[in-house]
This record gives sequence, structure tokens and C-alpha cells, in this order.
Amino acid sequence: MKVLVANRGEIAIRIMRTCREMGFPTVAVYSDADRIAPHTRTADEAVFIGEPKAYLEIDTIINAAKRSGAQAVHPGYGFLSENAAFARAVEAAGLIFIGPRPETIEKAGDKLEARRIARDAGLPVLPGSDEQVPCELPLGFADSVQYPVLVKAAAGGGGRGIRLARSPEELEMMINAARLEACQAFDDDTVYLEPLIPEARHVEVQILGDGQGSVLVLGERECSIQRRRQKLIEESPAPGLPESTRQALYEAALRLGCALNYRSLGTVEFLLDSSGQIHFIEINPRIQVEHPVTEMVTGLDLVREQLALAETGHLRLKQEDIAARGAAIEARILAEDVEHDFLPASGAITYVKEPGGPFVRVDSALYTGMPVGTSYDSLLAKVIVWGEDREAAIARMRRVLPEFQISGVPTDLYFLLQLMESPAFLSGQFHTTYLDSFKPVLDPSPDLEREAAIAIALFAHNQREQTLPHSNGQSKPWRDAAWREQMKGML
Amino acid sequence: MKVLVANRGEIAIRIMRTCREMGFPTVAVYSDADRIAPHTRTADEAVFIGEPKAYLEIDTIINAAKRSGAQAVHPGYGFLSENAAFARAVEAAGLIFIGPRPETIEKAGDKLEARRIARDAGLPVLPGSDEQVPCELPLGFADSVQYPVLVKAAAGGGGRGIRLARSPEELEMMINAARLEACQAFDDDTVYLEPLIPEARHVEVQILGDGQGSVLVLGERECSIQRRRQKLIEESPAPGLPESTRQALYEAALRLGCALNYRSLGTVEFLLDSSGQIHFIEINPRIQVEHPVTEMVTGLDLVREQLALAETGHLRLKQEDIAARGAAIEARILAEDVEHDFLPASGAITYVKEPGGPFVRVDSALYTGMPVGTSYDSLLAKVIVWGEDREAAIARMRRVLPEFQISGVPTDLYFLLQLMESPAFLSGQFHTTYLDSFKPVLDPSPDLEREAAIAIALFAHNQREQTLPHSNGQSKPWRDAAWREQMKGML
Amino acid sequence: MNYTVKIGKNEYQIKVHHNRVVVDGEPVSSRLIRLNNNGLYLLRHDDRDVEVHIQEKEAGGVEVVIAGQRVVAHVDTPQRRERRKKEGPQAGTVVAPMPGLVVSVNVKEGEDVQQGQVLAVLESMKMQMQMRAPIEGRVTRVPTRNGAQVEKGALLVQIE
Amino acid sequence: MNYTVKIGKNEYQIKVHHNRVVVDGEPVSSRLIRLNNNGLYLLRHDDRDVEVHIQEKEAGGVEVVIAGQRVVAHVDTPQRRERRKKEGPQAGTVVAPMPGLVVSVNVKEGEDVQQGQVLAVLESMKMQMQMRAPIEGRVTRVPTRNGAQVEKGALLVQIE
Repeated sequence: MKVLVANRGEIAIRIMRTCREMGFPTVAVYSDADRIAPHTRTADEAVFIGEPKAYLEIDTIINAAKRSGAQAVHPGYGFLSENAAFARAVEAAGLIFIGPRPETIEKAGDKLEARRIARDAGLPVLPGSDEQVPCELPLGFADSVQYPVLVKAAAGGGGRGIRLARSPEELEMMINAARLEACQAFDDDTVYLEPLIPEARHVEVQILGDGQGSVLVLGERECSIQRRRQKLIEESPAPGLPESTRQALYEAALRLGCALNYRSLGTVEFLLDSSGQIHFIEINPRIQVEHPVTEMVTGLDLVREQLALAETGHLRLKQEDIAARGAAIEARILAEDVEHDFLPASGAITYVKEPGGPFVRVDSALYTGMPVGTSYDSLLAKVIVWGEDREAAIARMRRVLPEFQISGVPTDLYFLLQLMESPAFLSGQFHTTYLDSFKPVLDPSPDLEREAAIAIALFAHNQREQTLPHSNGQSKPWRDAAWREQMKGML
Repeated sequence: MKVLVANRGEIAIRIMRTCREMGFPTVAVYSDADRIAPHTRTADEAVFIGEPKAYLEIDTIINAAKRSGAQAVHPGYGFLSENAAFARAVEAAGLIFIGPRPETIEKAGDKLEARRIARDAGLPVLPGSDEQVPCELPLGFADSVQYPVLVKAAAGGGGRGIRLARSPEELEMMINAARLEACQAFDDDTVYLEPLIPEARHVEVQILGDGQGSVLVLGERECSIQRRRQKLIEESPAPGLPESTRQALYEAALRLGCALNYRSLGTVEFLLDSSGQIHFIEINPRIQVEHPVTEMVTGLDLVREQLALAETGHLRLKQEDIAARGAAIEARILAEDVEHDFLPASGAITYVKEPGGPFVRVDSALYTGMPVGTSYDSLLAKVIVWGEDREAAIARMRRVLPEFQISGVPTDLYFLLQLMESPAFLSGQFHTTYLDSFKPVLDPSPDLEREAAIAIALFAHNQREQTLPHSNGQSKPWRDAAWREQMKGML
Repeated sequence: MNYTVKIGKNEYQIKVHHNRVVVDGEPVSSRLIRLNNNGLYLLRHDDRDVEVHIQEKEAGGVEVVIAGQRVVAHVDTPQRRERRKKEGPQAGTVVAPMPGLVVSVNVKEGEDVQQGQVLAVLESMKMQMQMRAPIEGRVTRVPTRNGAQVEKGALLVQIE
Repeated sequence: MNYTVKIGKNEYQIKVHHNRVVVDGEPVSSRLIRLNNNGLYLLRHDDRDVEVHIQEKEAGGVEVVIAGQRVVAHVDTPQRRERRKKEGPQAGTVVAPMPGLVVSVNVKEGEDVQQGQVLAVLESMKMQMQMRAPIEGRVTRVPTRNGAQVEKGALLVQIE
């Protein structure tokens, strides 16, 4: 089964790795902005698809698949992964779509429809109407709502098209703002209202179904560490979760999976309120960025299960084959400028050294020389660690993050380290709003800064000493010779 | 507990990583040949110890520990790790020796004594006398022996001081050769005879004891893929081992561990003959190179267990906490010249890219610029993969080895890949002599070679085109500018 | 030789003479050993080794990575300060490196900016570029605005 | 321009002219794109990308790493062959780069050797160095033996 991976970055590479292990040839697609991106050379073939936005063009991807003779398409996450029309077009072209059925994607994509299905399936759904906000707000509408309230795009995803209204006065403005963003992002300005749960935790359940009535639960993930509704740190199991709540989550996810006769991987997202009640939010019909934490605790290769199902139509696993062990944590390494309000950063990677050792996994798309642009998201790599318990996993992450060396663009590495060392994270007591109040230290630690200053002065001194006798700028060969001489004694 | 790691290379780094996770400060030692070795900068402190052989000098190491204020010493493997006098000196200096008691090391170091203890404990020991070969061979001695027979150094280790005699005529010569090598390597020319088991497999059992009567079995490892008695590939569990044999191995290892009232990590080595019988060979009183395969299937950090025991005097685990999952394989990446009879190679690492992704672990001491000398062993890195079963683990290793890019010195990477793809390895049917008959293809695959030729011609052409207009050799700034220009469009 | 290393708001006065290093008046025993030709160094103290990656940037800037932390610094010698005076104001001139659309202008005339601060964002061929301050100083001219189309070489911001 | 690339026993005749590449008479569509300044390249074919690391070695040798395999090759142009003829026999002279002990001499006079083959092993300050053949050819002189103490610059092997 030749597989075209309709994605880029770390997830494309991650999918191709499993394809290779299973003996499936792979086809990469790449845009103008990805001419020297690393995923093209991980694949067996590479097809150029044009402008940076080509990853979002259904026809372009289908054509690439046909041209290359691929038999299946894996959408990854983001881009076209939650686009029902794409899944339909793939199947119409006689290819296998590695993911849920198009109609499932469609239902999941309409958040209001998903709420209705979940409610019908008996899941605890957040209170509020399953109807969209009407175009013209009826008289008294704003006063009929309980505040604070979230205005959410029905076609939403990735945290976009969401606004918070704190009072009747703010409501109309926030509805308009959400509509505008939703219209730009999803070409659909339908919005609905959802009560804001204070001090909520985001917990999600990984499911895997065969589309023939069999649905498995592969454990849960805690993803409350978010910034601007983007997850930053994820872990499994969710810390401090009472076993009864865990079972309630699994049961609810299973019920929804069965109601949808779910095929392939999916994630059912819940909010956990401060009283311990769970509330369904939405279902993500694709592989998630954070899937490796589930892989590390269950020992499963989720992409392998997706591919095997797509190839054979059958699941290789039964629920009794699934067992979790220990704890796993993922940290997302982003190219962003922590000092400048976490703006995505661009530049070129001039040095990279990835961490290693026991129970450490790096899913990365980095290499020295890689351009980091702003055409796509700022995810450079993911670091996932496993430990026999949460404490061991945190200790490992605190060891591993300082081993990750990236030069050329600012990253969130030091921010993540501080987060890992914060009392709230260590205690497992944090909510989705934790990062609103978490204030990282921006400056390097004083000892480290002093060390850097010494290194720089010695560096500048070396440069000077070595260029002085060769003021024509021909210093490099001289330095190389000196280095070779230094090495010689050690060989 | 401040820990001095009396070792170098990947094992020093691996031990320091766990120390860091446990909050133990670390001290590295380094010789003249390791002035820019990577283990010194993994530690919190580094102490220079002098000549390349200083890692073998008891007083030098003890002094370094005292000078740095270390409270404990971890010997790693090799060097002083199996030296009872060293363990004694560490304890005499008031420091904790992270390993077995000195007297255990002493008993394990005398292979004849170890045989006697094993026999007394009821283990199946290889037939043959527990007495050393006398200095003057009595008349008729050579004829009283069954051939082929191995002549082994009683103080042996690392495959040194072993000779095979096929006939009475060869015996005396081989005894002398083994004595000579044993004398040079161990300063002890005691040798003994052991029958050669044809078509034997090398299977070993990992044990962990608290030195207070409690001994745990942490599973077995298959290590039959050896060259010149050096293990090259190790895996756990041993493929195709009947459950009754596995239990017999565990029981034997446990019995020996209890007989020795074993403390810390140890490995009990067995030969498995073609009839399925097990035979004790020796016990290794230290952490093994191949310990990560056990870690990957059990989910334990063996160094952590060693350190916790050394600190508290108690084991954190019980036998019922130990459970194996899936299969793990380790491949040793060596700097050696496969084309020239696997001679250790020296040079400088000019490029390195380590593999990654799901269930892949790299324990490495590599960096770009690292000198590879011949003062120490040729191990550059270890790649360990885990899979839900042996087949999945092999598929993963076959994916991973080609991801490992090393330039500057020849390595066994391509040899290992061929080994992984050989029918005998795939079937799990191989013996300790497998590599004697395994003939790797030396040349690169034809397609890859052609690809390399094209790359080289284009490289030479680029060099030429770019140096021609700047024949004064000032081509580099020009090339850098061109590269920056190329990058610009992508940012 | 005296070096002034600026990191954020802090300044370090470092004197290097043969193998003697003095930091803000305090002698330290530190050596820098080159590990390869790609910017990797070993900073060797008396009893401790630290791996650092050092990379020269434009305009006297230096980027250092140690233990997962990235430090962008500026290093100065008396000679360099002299030279900079001679070079005059062009050191603070920020021009469009390619034709494009000015997506945002983040500074106003009279504003003080830090070296490396993002002054404006330029979009070209669907790609965005952050235009950063090459030197620390005061903005004296901003002859562009959000949404402007600019040619390659057009002045965006002048710093003095 | 014509290039002769020797890898082991095989020789490839490769013609490169602008963007046209012909390998042993067969045109191929391949481009080499530089990924960084440290030797990493992308070999881009019509429908396939391959990452290669290329490193120049002494004496016209080139080391290439692709997919975990390492290839040491020798590349030649008509000009280089011409130059080599002029340089004469000193290209095949192997001398001790430091004073030391000759641990082993692996070749005899009259023996044919490959480029890169280990000719002798030298030990100095407890460290060993492999002395390799800089060129392919026949050994004409071996004025040393196992166990000899040699000075820096002493002739160990002559190849012609």
C-alpha cells in the first residue's frame, strides 16, 4: 500500500517512519516554502505541489496522489485532516482515506451537530442550546444568557473562532468578533454559546474504531496546559483523576464512538469541572499532535493501527490487549519569542542537538540549516518522556529539556523548563487558564548568563587574535589547521 | 549523594543522566585522550586524571573522588568495574561503591571459584574440572581431555584469554597462548579447560539484589550475535525460548544470586545447548553494555535502581513489580573498518545525525568534531528499539539504522543492517558462531553507489564553478552569500 | 584586551590577556576550546566543563546556546566603538530586503528600541519576515505605514 | 565538464553541463542543493529527494554518507590528472607526522595498495594512528619495521 502523506513537518516524518517499518512506500508533498524541508527526504518519493497554501488544496493533493500511484492518503493533523470534502474526494478517486469516514468528519466538524449526537448518546454535554446564535439577536437575548459565556464557531478548530463575553454588554461585540474570525478561518460564520466552566481541566480520551461496530478506548490525556487555546504540554494518565471519573470518561467516549460507528483514530474532548463532573466538548476525527503520550504508556504505535486498519479493514487489537504502564509527558518545542509575547519566530536553525537516553523520544523536523518560516505553525519538535510514575517522568523532562540545544531562532525551551518546575505543575493541580497567570522568568539564570558572557568574550578574543596576524581575512584555514593539530594528539 | 562516575563514553553519560534525574550531582573524570570527550560536560564537575590508562588506576580515581567531595563511585562497565581491590579501596575511603560487595566481585572474578559456588548452589555447570590447568602438564594429560576444548583464563573477561584446542596436539600451544594473553591482560596466567558446546546460544539473566537476602530476576537477554566473543546485537526476550527453559534460567540465576547474597546489578551468563539444556558460564558483577534492552521491556531504569539501593540500602521493587512487555533489540555502533577485518578505526566525527521517533533510544557519546582514538574501545553509540513483538522490533531497527548518519570514520552500521535482514537472524535461529560464517556485502548497494557518484560529481562541479571566478581561494564567503540568498525566499 | 558584553539589561566587563580572564574585576580561570568548525565550544573552568554553541550574528551580535537556554548578546571593544562612530548613522538603517507588503510597523518616531527588537513585519510571496533593529538607539524616521507596498531597498526605519 | 568518480572497483563517468547531468551516457535529472554550510546536501531527482553528507578528504578523496551507508570515493577531472602527473612521485610519500613507535607495518615492497588502505600503525604518547595510502599504486620502499622508533618526518612507505 503506497501512502501519500498530505502533510509536512514532524507529523509527516512520524507517519512515514511507521510506513517504512510496515513496508509501505511513501510519497511526500511539498510546497514552495518547503523546498528544503526534511519530510521530503524521509519519503520514498516527493511531489512538488506549488504555493505554501497547496497543502490545503484538495485537487492538488488528489492529483499528486494519482500522479505518484499512491493507493492511500494519510492527512496527518491540521490542513485537510478534518475536511470531509477532502476525505470524500480521496475515496471518490478510488484511494483509501486513512481516517474516519467522510460523514463522521462532517458530523464532528459541526460542533452543534456533535453536541446533539453526544447528547443523544447519553453523554454529559455542557449546558446551553444546541442551536446556533441567530443572525439578528432577538430582543432580550443578551440578558437571557448566563455569564461569563464562550462564543464558539460551530466549524471551529485549533482554538480559532472563540471569544469570551463577560456581560450582556460584551456579547454582541464578541459574537461579531467570533463570526469574523470563523468566517476567515473556516468560511462559515455560524457561532453558538457555551457556558464558561471556571477552573476547568481539559481531559481527552483516545479512541480507535474499525467502522464495523468495534470501538476501543486507549486511555486519556490531560491537556490543560494551553496558551491561546493551543496545547503546550500533554500527559497521560491525567494526574489525580479519581478512578470513577476515568471510567466515566472512558464510558462516555466509548458510547460516542459506538454512536458514530467510529472508524480509525479519534479523540473525544471533555472538560472536567471543579466538582469533578465531566462535560463533552467536541470530537477530533484525526490523529492528534499529542498522540505519543498515549503510545508511550500503552506501548502501541497508533499510526501502525491506523495503517493496518486502512489496509485490512480490521483492527488487530481487542480492548483486553490495551494496558497502560507508567506516565508520559509531551512538551512542544515551538519557534517563538517568549520575550515578545510568544510571537512566532522565523530564521534559520544554525545548530541543533536533540536529547537522548532512556525513555526519551524526540519527534522532530529539525536539521542544521533549516529555514523556519511563518507560513506554517511554529512547531519544531516534540519531546516525549516516559517514567514509571508522573514524578519520574517530570524528573526526566527536567533533565531532557536542557539537553535540547537549538540555535538560530528563539524557542520556548526555557519557558517549558520553568513550567515543569512550577509548583502547580508539579502538584498536578492546574486548570486550562494556568498559563494566563504563569509568569516565566525571561532572562537567563544569572550564573548561566555570566557563563555566556565569559564564553563570548573569549570567543571574541580568539577571533581577534587569530585574525590579527592575517588581516586579509584569511583566518579560517589557519584556524582549521590549529584545530586539526589539537585533534591530532587525541587520535 | 554526589556521584563520581569512574568511566567514559556512552555509559558515563547514561549514568550521569539518571543521576541528574534523581538530583545527584555528578563528577566526571577524564584522561589526556579525553580532553574533549563529551562525558565531561554532561557532569556537574570534571576532574583531569592524566594518562589514557588513568581510568584503570585505583589511587588516581579515589583521589579524584576525595578531591571533588563525591560520596559515591559508579564504575560503569569495563575499566575498574570488576576489580575487587578498587571496590575495597572505595569503601576504605569511606565512599559508597555502587555495585556488588568487594568479596562478590572477587568470587565472580575467579571463574573457577564462580563455577564451584554455582555447582554448590545446584546450578547446571559446564562439565569439566573446577581445578586450574597445572603449570607442568602431567603425562597423558592432553589425552585425558575431550576435544574440542576451550582454554579459558580464570581471571578472564571481555572475551580475552580464551583459546580453542581441537586436538591433543594443539592443547599445549593453546594453553600457552591463553596464559600469555591472560598474563598481559589480567596479570594472572591461571587457565582452566571447558568443553566447547557446539551450536550454543548465549543467554543471560539480569539480577538485582539488596545484599540482605532479597534477589530479583529482571528477565533474560539473548546475546549470541558475537564477533571475537564481543557481543554485537542483544535482545530481550530470547527468541523461541521454551517457557520451561526460561523458568529454569530464572531459577538458576536466582539460586546463584541468593548463594552470593547478591547486592546491586549482576548478570548470570549461560550457554544453551542444542538439546535445550542450560549451562552456567560466569557471573558479571556490574552493569552490562546491553542493559537497555532489559530496561525497555521492563520499564525499569536499572541505574536508578542501583543508585537508590546505594543511597538507601533498600530495593524499591519486589519481584511482583517486574513485568516484561514486548521485545527490545540493541545494536552496537562501532568505529571499525568492516572492509579491513573489522579493525578499530580512528579519525574525527565530521557529521552525525542520530535516529529518532517512536520507541527508539539512542545512548551515544557522539558529537560533530569528536576525535575517535584507539586508546579505548570502539563503541560510539548504542541504538535500542522496542516493539510489541520481535518482528515489530526488527522492522523498527531496519528503519532506524539507515537513519543513523555518521561521517568521518567507518562504522558497522551497514553490516548491522545486513545482519538484521539475514534469514537466520529473522528466524531467531542462530548460535554464538553465527558471525563466523556470516559474510556481509562490503560494497554499498548499486543504486546507492550510483547516487553517491552523482552527488560527488555535482559537488565537484559546484566547487569548481564557485572557485573559478575566485581563484584566490576566497570562495567560501561567496558560497555563504549564495546560500543565504537561497534561504531568504523561504523565511 | 577589554570586552564589554551586553546581555539584555546587563553589562559584563571582561578583560582577557593571554590565559588570564577577569570578569568585572574578579579573576576567573576559564578557557574556550574549539570542538568543531561549526560553532561548538567547550568552556573549561577549573573544575567544570560547559558545552556552548556560539554563532556570530550581524552587527556585532553573538548568539550563545548553553543547556537549552539561548542568549543573544552584543560584544564590544574600544576599537569597535571607535569604528562604529566613524561608520556613522547608516548602521541604524533598516531597508526592505525584498519587494513586499508592510504587514505591520511596530515603532514610532522618537521611540527607544533595543537591538534585535522587531520593528516591522514585511510579507513577500506569502511569507513574512521580521525586520529587527540592527543596533540599540532611538527611532528617528519611519517613512512607511501598515499596508504599504515597498520596493527592495526602501527605507523602513532609521535608528540613531 | 567530465568527472570520473571511483568508488571501490567501480568507475562512473559523469558529465555535468549547466543543469544537464549524464551518467555513463545516460542522462539523469538531478540537482544538488546545499542545506547548510557543514556539508549537508539534498540530491533532488525528478520524483525523489535524498539527503547526503559530503566531505572533502585529503588527496582528492570525498566521503559521502547516504542512508546510513558511508562511501569513500575519489573524483577526478582531466585537469587534475594533468596536475597529478606534474606533481610527480611525492604524492605517494607517507611520513611519520609525529615522533613515535612503529607498531606494525602492514605492506611489503612490490605490493599493490588501494587508496585509504592502512599501511602502518604508529604509536605516540600511548595513542595509535593509522597511516593510510594517500594514493593507489605499488609500494616501492618500506624503510622501517615493526618496533622501530621514528622521528617526525621519517619516510615510512613510498608508493608509486
